[in-house]
Amino acid sequence: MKIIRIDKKEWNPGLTQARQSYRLVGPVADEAGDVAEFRTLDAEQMPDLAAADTVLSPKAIVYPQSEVMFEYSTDPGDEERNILKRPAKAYDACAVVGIRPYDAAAFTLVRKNFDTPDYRDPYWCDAYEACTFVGLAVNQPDSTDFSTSVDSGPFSEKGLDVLLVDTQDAYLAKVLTEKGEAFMTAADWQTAADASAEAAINDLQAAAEAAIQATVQYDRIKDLSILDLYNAPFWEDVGFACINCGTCTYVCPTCWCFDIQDEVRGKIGRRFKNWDTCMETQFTLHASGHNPRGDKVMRVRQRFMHKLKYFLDKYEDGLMCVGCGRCVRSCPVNIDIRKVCNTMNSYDPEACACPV
Amino acid sequence: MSSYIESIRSIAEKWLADGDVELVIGFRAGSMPLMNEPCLVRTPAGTAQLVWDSNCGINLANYITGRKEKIGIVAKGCDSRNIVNHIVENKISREQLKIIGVPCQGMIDRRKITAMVPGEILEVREEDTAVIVKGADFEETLAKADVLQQNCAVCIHRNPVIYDELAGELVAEQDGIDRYADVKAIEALAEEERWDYFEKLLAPCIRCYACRNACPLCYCPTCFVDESKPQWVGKSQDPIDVRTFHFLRAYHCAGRCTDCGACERACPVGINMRVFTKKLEKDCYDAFGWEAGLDPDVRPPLDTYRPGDPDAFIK
Amino acid sequence: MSNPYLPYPVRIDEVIDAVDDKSLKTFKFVFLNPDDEARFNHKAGQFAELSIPGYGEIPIGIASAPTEKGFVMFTVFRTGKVSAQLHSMQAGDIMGIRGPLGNWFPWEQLEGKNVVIIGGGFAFTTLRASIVYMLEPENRAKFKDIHVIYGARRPGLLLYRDELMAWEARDDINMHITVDGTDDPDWKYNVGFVPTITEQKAPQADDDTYAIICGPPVMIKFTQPVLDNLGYTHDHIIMSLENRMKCGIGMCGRCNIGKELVCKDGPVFTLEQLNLTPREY
Amino acid sequence: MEHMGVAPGRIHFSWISSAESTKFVEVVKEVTDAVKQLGPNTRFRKTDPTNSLAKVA
Repeated sequence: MKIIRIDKKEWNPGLTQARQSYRLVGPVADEAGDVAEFRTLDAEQMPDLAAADTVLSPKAIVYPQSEVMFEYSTDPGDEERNILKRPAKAYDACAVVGIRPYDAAAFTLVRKNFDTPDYRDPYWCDAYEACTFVGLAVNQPDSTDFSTSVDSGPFSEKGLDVLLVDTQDAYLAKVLTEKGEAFMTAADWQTAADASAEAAINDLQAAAEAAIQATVQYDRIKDLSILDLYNAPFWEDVGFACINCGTCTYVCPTCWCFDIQDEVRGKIGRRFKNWDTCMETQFTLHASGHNPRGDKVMRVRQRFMHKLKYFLDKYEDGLMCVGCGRCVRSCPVNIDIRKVCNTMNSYDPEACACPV
Repeated sequence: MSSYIESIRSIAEKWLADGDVELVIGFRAGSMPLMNEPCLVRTPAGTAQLVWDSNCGINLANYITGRKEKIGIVAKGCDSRNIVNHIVENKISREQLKIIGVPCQGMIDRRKITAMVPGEILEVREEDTAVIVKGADFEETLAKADVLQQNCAVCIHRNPVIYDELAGELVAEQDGIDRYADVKAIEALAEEERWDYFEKLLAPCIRCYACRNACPLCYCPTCFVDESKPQWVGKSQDPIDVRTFHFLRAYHCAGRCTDCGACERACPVGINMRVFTKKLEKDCYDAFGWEAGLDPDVRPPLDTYRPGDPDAFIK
Repeated sequence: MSNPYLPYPVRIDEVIDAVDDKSLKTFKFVFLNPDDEARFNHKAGQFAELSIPGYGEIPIGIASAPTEKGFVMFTVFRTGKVSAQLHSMQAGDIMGIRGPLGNWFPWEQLEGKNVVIIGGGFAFTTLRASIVYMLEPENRAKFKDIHVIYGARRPGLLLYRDELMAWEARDDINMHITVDGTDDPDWKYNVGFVPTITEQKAPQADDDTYAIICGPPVMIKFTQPVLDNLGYTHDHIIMSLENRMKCGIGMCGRCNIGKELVCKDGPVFTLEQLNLTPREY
Repeated sequence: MEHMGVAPGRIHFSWISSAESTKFVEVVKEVTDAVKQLGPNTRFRKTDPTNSLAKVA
């Protein structure tokens, strides 16, 4: 694999060069400096890599919180009335610069949901396929980061096209795919790093991985039955504090649930796909008034079971979690997925039926 | 603080052991600094997990809604006022509750304190009027007064207004503070500036409804934003729909809000939506001399009529 | 691959009051583009999303059989925002249908077997599709005895009454129509709840007999022990579930029961499968 | 509403009994006149669909 050295002096000129063939997306801090987010950069704007740890995951790049699926006329005089059409949208090449490795890994998990042998969600897939992911390795992981125990990590290459490693005066770029190669060419970053680069990256990686103290175990979860875990006595304790806001699901890079809503303004109607959350009562409410997950503890259980058990069983490819720690940091009542995962993993249905 | 913890545990333990209550709602230590987790304890032994410090900002009155059991609950000043609200609004009876009152000296604003230090906070220690925070490569001593949630800084009801037992001595209430300086600053703006102010304020909103769900007043079985017949508010991210949610929610809190700050604290993107509710709180105070949640036996102004009520706005 | 969220445009061809209290209407739709009908090509037991621009979509079981050509038919209970709007629409109006979605009753497995259909209330739609499909001359020989136990609260609430009566008159299907109660002196069929009638009329279980059940939760709850008593094993009891749905294609995440998605892995499950999943329906 | 920046002239409160039809007419006229004078509202309006109907299916 090729390692390119990008001197920091070449950074901005390279991005400016790349703009000719890519729409650039990167982290941007707001004026107050605390709610950074990934968005399309303005013409002269450079990604603020110091703000790469965003409150919200960058999933909105591919999957906006609110997206128009169809437009239609509701004008009684229009021949095309009530005929739905997908709005024209150009899915031109987009480079996501500074995305964290776990967030790129998250897209590969979410893809299992939107790109299936039976159906392909064209909105998600078209946007995803247009992206080149130029990731930035995490040199100093946050204390809530547990990515190394869930098949990701601060230097994980999963889902990335290029991995940038910040070495103070330069970025060392591991070029991982052809898409990555094309982006490096477009930015005109061609200087091969010298022989010491690989060792330098390995050292930083080892230090970052060692700095991650938080871990989860899930080796036993796959052998426990769905019903045993579902009926386990610990859910009331896990879910008590939950206020059923959707924060954990909205900040999460791997939560993909959505709602479909129609809105009409004047004589033009639009059908939207909006992020939804399994924490919300309405999420499963039947028109009859019956609600299969009517109780908040059931909804908390659904979220954790989906991420840590159903997904695991369905795809046999790990958890639906990349360990970014966002839900841990953002939960207003401190419900901690790491604790829940470990509780599930250590559950022994034979041993004890007593509440924790 | 540690004496508070001991009293809370021993009162809760006794109530559970004597069968005075079936469960106790309190806080247990969080999994990270500056956070505690609301918890429910059903056994005397379980009370050992109860804690108290300046990171108990969540309003526990939120957790009594709809419960049928005899409840013991830990309550600081604002929690107790919201419990009074629940009693006034016939959501629960006083007899169903036993309250451990906790005189409060304000809760720490996690967002604010995080922004004051150079790195991630890994350890926090509280002393009387100081908070000592440690990170991987720094240690700083901050004055507690500088890191309080803004609503705590202007709070004049730190002591619980109802309780069965106290976890500590009552504290002196703050006086001589301007509680509505922030509202007045907005009032002073021109109409257009006010519009822009709120537009900017709400721009990061992701409509997760954490503010609503953390609010002990927001107990409606179906919130107006979730209604589909009729649908009052659109569900996309249109800024007008976002604003409609926020200002209508504030109206629903008029004459009820205790400015406990739960909404602002819960917000993942740091919106201070209290500027909506505080305006109404101020108006209620100016027009009716009313402060919510002080007395379970007094009806609130919006469900009583007095001949002298101001009516200049009616033409 | 085409856009799975894009409905086929259809015209409402006919609207029929399905019961006597106007709570249910039957809609026949015709595809605006004739090729779409061939693409739709459903199997009995599947559902589709009825899509009304400006209002939204609702998942409804397909009531017409695949063997009925030239239209697709749905019977819809008026309950939410979309169904209320649908009830106010008329022949000639344009809307959309997205589907067919989900799985279907296991027709290949049912060949050469006895089929006992048990339905209640307005959950009879895909069962109607199934009966019409099985009674089709080219199909009837593929199945052994067919029993149908169908009940409603009173005679006026039975769906597809004319067809029920016509089936009563045939000798290649055993009909057991019932109502919870009636004061109609001319009512010549059964009176009693579906579980009771099942107990009296359903054949004893054997390896060659399958039961298909659709109905309100309370009916299912009390019918299941009856089938147990008659010896039906849980892999011979086939059920069709309902859950709140949006996408209908397994993506939006709300209709799951455990790891199964009702919209894509279902709606048809055997009781044996359901025994392994949380009862979140 | 005014605090939030909606123009004051756009919000009116009145107490009209079901018997006071003349007052109702007067107030409605007064309100509509006042609002017309202010011209089209620019704030608190949802954005119109930006794209004209697209031709891509």
